[in-house]
Amino acid sequence: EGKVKIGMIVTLSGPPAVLGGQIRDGFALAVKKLGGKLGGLDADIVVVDDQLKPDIAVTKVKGLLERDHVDFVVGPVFSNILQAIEKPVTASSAFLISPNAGTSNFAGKQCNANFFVTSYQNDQVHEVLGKYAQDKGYKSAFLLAPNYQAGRDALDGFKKQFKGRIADEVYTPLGQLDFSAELAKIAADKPDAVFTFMPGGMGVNLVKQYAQAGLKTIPFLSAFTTDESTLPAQKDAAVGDLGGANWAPDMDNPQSKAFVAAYEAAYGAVPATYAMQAYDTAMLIDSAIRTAGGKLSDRDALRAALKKGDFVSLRGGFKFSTNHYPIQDFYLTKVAKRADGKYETEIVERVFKDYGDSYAKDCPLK
Amino acid sequence: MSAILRLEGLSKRFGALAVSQDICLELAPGRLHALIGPNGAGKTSLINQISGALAPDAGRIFFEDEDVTRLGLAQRARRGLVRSFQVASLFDGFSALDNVALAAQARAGSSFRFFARAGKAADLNAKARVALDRVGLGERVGRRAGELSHGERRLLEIAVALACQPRLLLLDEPFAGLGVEESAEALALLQTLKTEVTMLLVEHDMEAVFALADDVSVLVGGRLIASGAPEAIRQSPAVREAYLGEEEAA
Amino acid sequence: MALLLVQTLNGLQLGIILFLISAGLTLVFGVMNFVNLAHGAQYMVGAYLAAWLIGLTGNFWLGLALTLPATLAFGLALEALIYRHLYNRDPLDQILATFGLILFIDEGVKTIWGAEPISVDTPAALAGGVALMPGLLYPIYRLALIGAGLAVAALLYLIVNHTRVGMRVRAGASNSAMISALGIDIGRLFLIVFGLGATLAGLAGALVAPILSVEPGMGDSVLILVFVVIVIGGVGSIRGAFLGALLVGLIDTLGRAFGPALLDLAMNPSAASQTGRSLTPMLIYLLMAGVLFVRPSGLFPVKR
Amino acid sequence: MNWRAVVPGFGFAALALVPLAARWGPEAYALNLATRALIFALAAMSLQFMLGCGGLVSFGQAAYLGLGAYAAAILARYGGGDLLLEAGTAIPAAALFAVATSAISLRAKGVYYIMSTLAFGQMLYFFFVSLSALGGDDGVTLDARARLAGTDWLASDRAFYYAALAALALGYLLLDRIVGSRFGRVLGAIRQNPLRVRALGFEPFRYQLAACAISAALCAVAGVLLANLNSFVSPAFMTWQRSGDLIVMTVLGGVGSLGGAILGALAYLLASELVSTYTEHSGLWIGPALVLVALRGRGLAGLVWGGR
Amino acid sequence: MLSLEAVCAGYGGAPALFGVDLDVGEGEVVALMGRNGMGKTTSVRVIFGLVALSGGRVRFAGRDISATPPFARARAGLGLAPEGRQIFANLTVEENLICAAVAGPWTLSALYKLFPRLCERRRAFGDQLSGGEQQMLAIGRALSTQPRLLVLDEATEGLAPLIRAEIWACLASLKRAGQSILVIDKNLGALLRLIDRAFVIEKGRIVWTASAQEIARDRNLVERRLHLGQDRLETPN
Ligand SMILES: Nc1ncnc2c1ncn2[C@@H]1O[C@H](COP(=O)(O)OP(=O)(O)OP(=O)(O)O)[C@@H](O)[C@H]1O
Ligand SMILES: Nc1ncnc2c1ncn2[C@@H]1O[C@H](COP(=O)(O)OP(=O)(O)OP(=O)(O)O)[C@@H](O)[C@H]1O
Ligand SMILES: [Mg+2]
Ligand SMILES: [Mg+2]
Repeated sequence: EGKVKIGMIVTLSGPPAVLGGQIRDGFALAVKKLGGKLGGLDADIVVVDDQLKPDIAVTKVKGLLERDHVDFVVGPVFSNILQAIEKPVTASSAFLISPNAGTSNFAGKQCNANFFVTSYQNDQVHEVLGKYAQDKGYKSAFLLAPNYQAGRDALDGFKKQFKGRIADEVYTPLGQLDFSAELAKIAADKPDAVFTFMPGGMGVNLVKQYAQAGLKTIPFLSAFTTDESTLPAQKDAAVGDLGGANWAPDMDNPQSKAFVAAYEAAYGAVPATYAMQAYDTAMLIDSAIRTAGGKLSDRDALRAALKKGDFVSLRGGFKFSTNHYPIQDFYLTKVAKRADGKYETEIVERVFKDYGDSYAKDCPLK
Repeated sequence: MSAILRLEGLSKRFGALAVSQDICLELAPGRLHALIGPNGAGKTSLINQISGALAPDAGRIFFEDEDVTRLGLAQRARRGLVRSFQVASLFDGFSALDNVALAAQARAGSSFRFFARAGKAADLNAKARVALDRVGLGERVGRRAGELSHGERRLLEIAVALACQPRLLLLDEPFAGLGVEESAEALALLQTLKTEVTMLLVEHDMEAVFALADDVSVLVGGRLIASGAPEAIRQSPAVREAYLGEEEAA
Repeated sequence: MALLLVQTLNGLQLGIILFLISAGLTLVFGVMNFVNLAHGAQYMVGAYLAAWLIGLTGNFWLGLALTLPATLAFGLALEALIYRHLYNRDPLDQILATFGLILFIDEGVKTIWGAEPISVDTPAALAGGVALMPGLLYPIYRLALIGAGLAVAALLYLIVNHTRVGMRVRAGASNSAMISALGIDIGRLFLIVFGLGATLAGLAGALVAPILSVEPGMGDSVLILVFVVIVIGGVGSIRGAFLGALLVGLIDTLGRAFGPALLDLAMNPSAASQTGRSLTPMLIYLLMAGVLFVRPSGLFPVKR
Repeated sequence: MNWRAVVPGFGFAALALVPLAARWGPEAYALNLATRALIFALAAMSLQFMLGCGGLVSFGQAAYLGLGAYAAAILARYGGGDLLLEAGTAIPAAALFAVATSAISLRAKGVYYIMSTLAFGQMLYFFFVSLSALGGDDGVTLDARARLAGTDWLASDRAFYYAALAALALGYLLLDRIVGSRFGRVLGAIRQNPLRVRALGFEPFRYQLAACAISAALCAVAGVLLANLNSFVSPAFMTWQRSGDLIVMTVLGGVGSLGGAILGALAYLLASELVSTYTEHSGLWIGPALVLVALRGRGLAGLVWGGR
Repeated sequence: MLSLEAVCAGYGGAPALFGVDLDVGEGEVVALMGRNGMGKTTSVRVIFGLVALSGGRVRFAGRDISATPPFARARAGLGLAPEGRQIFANLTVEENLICAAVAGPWTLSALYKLFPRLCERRRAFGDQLSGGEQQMLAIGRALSTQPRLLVLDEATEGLAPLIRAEIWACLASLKRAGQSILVIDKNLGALLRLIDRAFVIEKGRIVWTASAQEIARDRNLVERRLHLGQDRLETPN
């Protein structure tokens, strides 16, 4: 009937709301650019907040599927929400496209024909930094992460690539405010590098306190700790910190440049990878509907079209692996202060080229 | 017959303040023993120790020849050692009837009964009504305890103690707060009760004490300074000086 | 050994931060007997106002000076609109109302200032560190925080224990009808004390802003910690809150720093790191359960 | 039969009609929402029993919810996915946990009790967070909904709704009887004046311990149902915020009224869901609503049937 | 100086006072008497504004204070030693005595002189006191506000005979000094020696009053009146 319905489920309450906001905004920007249409069909977007509570997310998703009859569910931000909603969505007639969370289980044995990820497999970003530390020849590294599944996965991902000595491996309680104990340990250990995964406010605190403690002489490698969602708060304390990503706002291609400019104009903030991935997700859907000839009812055609990933990604090259996770380049990034006073991450070097994840071999999909 | 309650060298201090100093006392069954003494002498503290609300620092307590020193408040209550409180201590949200019925329930054995409606237990309610009638609160059965006047609460306190069917009843100032009329009625009630149950009475109303008591003990500064027949106590100069004053003794 | 010293210092200063946040709540909760779950939210508002005002004026001290009256005004508005009607009520009603307030304030803050964390720079005068020992650089700002914490502790101790205001509020919390019948306008007194509590919450938010990120919901996670502190110390005891905060800070910091190493000695390393991981976040709760097991009314029980 | 007994009857009858009404709308969504509301009503009611009747404000109630959910998840994983079996495992597990922890918590009174229940709840939470075998923080997915006595009746959302409703109704009848029983009277008396209760010859500790176990058992059943409703279990079910939510539902409904707890849970969850479909800023609406109810006192039950 | 005019009041839905008229003159000592539960304490609460009026007026020192909040009434010169003591359990004895104190003749040391026992227990918390000690504290606390009209609601309850005698002596000396007092007590003997006038309340109504002269003429009159039910005696005046 000339209309495509998108249900977006992201976290919009509590401290992580900023991430959900970026995804919502990035997606909306793409749709706006496409003239309010996706694949030539009028796009109708329903955004719901999962409140970071898995059981609530399930109810919300059922609402999207049954009340709003959406064709695509886009979301979520967090892995534990993904675990809860993957089954209800993929069992329905809608496709689930994750613009951020990409857990290993759905990349391997439990991969699903109706589930796509436009970001990365979670481990990859950590591997980037592990590889970098390895290549750089660091002898020892100090690892720090919050004590939950994603934190443990992060350190495992790093260690997959880094073969040097692990000076210490410290897990902190989720939501910890003060890192002086860990920082004192780092000062005492004097490692060649620190690797950490400290998303959100924890990362803001850590980065500021790291700088205040005078530790900036030790290279600070991190994932999801210093990005455009936290930089406005970290500011100078983060400048020079290294991260890993599949994209950065200074990515040198026209579509990305246009995107960053448009995003900043519309929302007054520098976009992070979340926004970029959401934008790409919209573009992916757009391309798929177009390729499938605008027929939303033909699921097989739509699936095949999605799988082709035939759109111009902000990251340049983009294609799906057999498990519907992307194969893409990964970069080492560095925090910098721009001429206009804003902060962003910038690409330093490419660490992986056309990098697919290692779980795809377990995925029965062809 | 041996004593129903025997205290051996009971001592208790609150910091520097000695509220019980080596107290030895025997209560004979079937008698009403009055305990008098100035404010802060340690009467209530003694009742607390006998009933198990307060642990003595030293000394032993025998109830019906059993050493109950180590037993808790509830265990002693189940053995029939029941007390009333100086400040009415009730279940303000319950009706007067339920307050007393709960006491009867405590007497009736296990309360780990989960299904039968307690409010419909005819036996408990009947017992409760009897107790309420005895203290003259028959008209107030349905009133919530929190809505009773001060004096009515004191009467209810006595009714609750009665419904526990004590073997030894420790009464802490039962007459306090009662009006002139009610005091007279309560006096009559205790007169008849005397024949049923042994009592230890703490009271500042000397009229009541001398009308009721078979024996009187005087506690001053945590020490028993005198014990004996009411008349002898009334005449004792030491007691007059420490407690009674001239007017009351006269 | 030097590490132990540093970690002890770290523990103490985490304790001071916790105390700063707890101080206002002990006052309102412990002295006025009012369960104010929204204290955390008021602390957050303090942090936001500080971030905003410091940004606006470009001067930390000026911003701080403006934050205090602003949080006071905010607290007084809450008092007049809501809290005043709840003083003599079931604590559960207070819980419900203040929970509702948290929802509202969290959302409101996000609507006004956005969801991104914001931060406040350390004032230039207090930036940098001092060398306490060779090789041990300690941030000056944190030393200043410790000073502020001590000052607040002393102030509160005086107010609660050595002024008639403190007595009257405690009396009013236990029997407000009686204190009125003695000629004391308990409503006004509560207003004053509540205002003080609100200001302290705001002060804590403002002082902590240069160290911690200012973000929506920052008060909620801290709230539980603060309750732990207060309960360990004994509700209503300033001394207790102070020592409770230090204890929590120390145990948490030292446990995180040395716990795993100690476990390593006791069992094989992989089992130890597994246990260590699950044990460290539990530490303060274990501490609280332990304290309450031995002293069911906290370390410094207070008459309430 | 007085009207106080009739209201719950009508209430449950109305709830029984929900699936029929849902047929006209987005059925699975409505049923999912309604079933979740019923499950939380059961959990809130179990808390009400402790809080309203026994005066024990448990701030660790979500732990029992989580225990029930994990019992279901573990059984489901090892092939024991039958609702009766799951409940039969969850109930003693939760009751045991309740008895063990309450034996310690009950030493403390008032806020101290509240906070020690929180402590144990948090310990259990962190235990499951660090338990990698069960997915840690990410949780575990259940392959399928539990069977019921060997049949697969529960596979249908509607049947599952009725199972939850039956659990709620049974729980209500059970607790209602207990509150009015001799046991319940002692429990209520302990809340008002523990010293007096001891002076009458009761040991408050035993009664309160039993109350905690009963409450935990019922809440664990809610946990089992919640796990099966979502086919998913994670430590997020047992955060302290969840325990807080349950307290809020209970107080919102009206302290002391079992029916109130049900009402509170339904109102809180449905209103949150409804408001959030219209605005992203649901806190701006739900918050003030809670404040208003609190200012008025006695909760929603007070509005509907005038007090306790 | 104090007058209740046709006062009606109650608790929630249940009325307890039905048009009570009562007055206390300057320097006068007046007793309010009646059985338990008849409304004595309710009348006191009305005077202090602790229960709401549903009808009538309360006047004090020439002003209508019916709508004045309790604290302002107390500041205007009403002092209360309440029934059931109502000691602040979380304050020490000394804090109880100074928390509401106002400058005047009843200084802390004067109060300690009146009740030496309190001085001994000055550091103890309110709820650690014995019943009688709490009662002393309640009286002392009322005096510390230097009231113009002292209201004693069963203030000698639980006091030992010796102390009770002292209290009566103290009240007598207060009376001589011109203090106005409204007293509720069951010690008829001592009471009748002290008072100028008596009111008897029954089921929320004043059913009888006796003037100073009447009491002076026949002390037993009041006592006799108190023992009789309302239905058996006509109300004079
Ligand atoms: N928990 C306590 N802590 C400290 N002192 C206490 C405590 N309980 C009682 N006291 C003190 O012990 C003394 C004895 O108190 P107790 O209540 O036994 O006196 P009493 O003889 O009953 O007096 P009264 O006739 O006035 O009721 C009093 O001085 C009281 O202040
Ligand atoms: N808080 C209350 N709530 C409801 N009813 C009450 C309350 N207090 C007293 N009443 C009722 O009001 C009536 C008068 O009580 P009041 O306390 O004035 O009596 P009183 O004359 O002072 O008696 P007493 O000599 O026993 O102190 C009584 O019937 C009593 O049950
Ligand atoms: Mg006594
Ligand atoms: Mg009275």
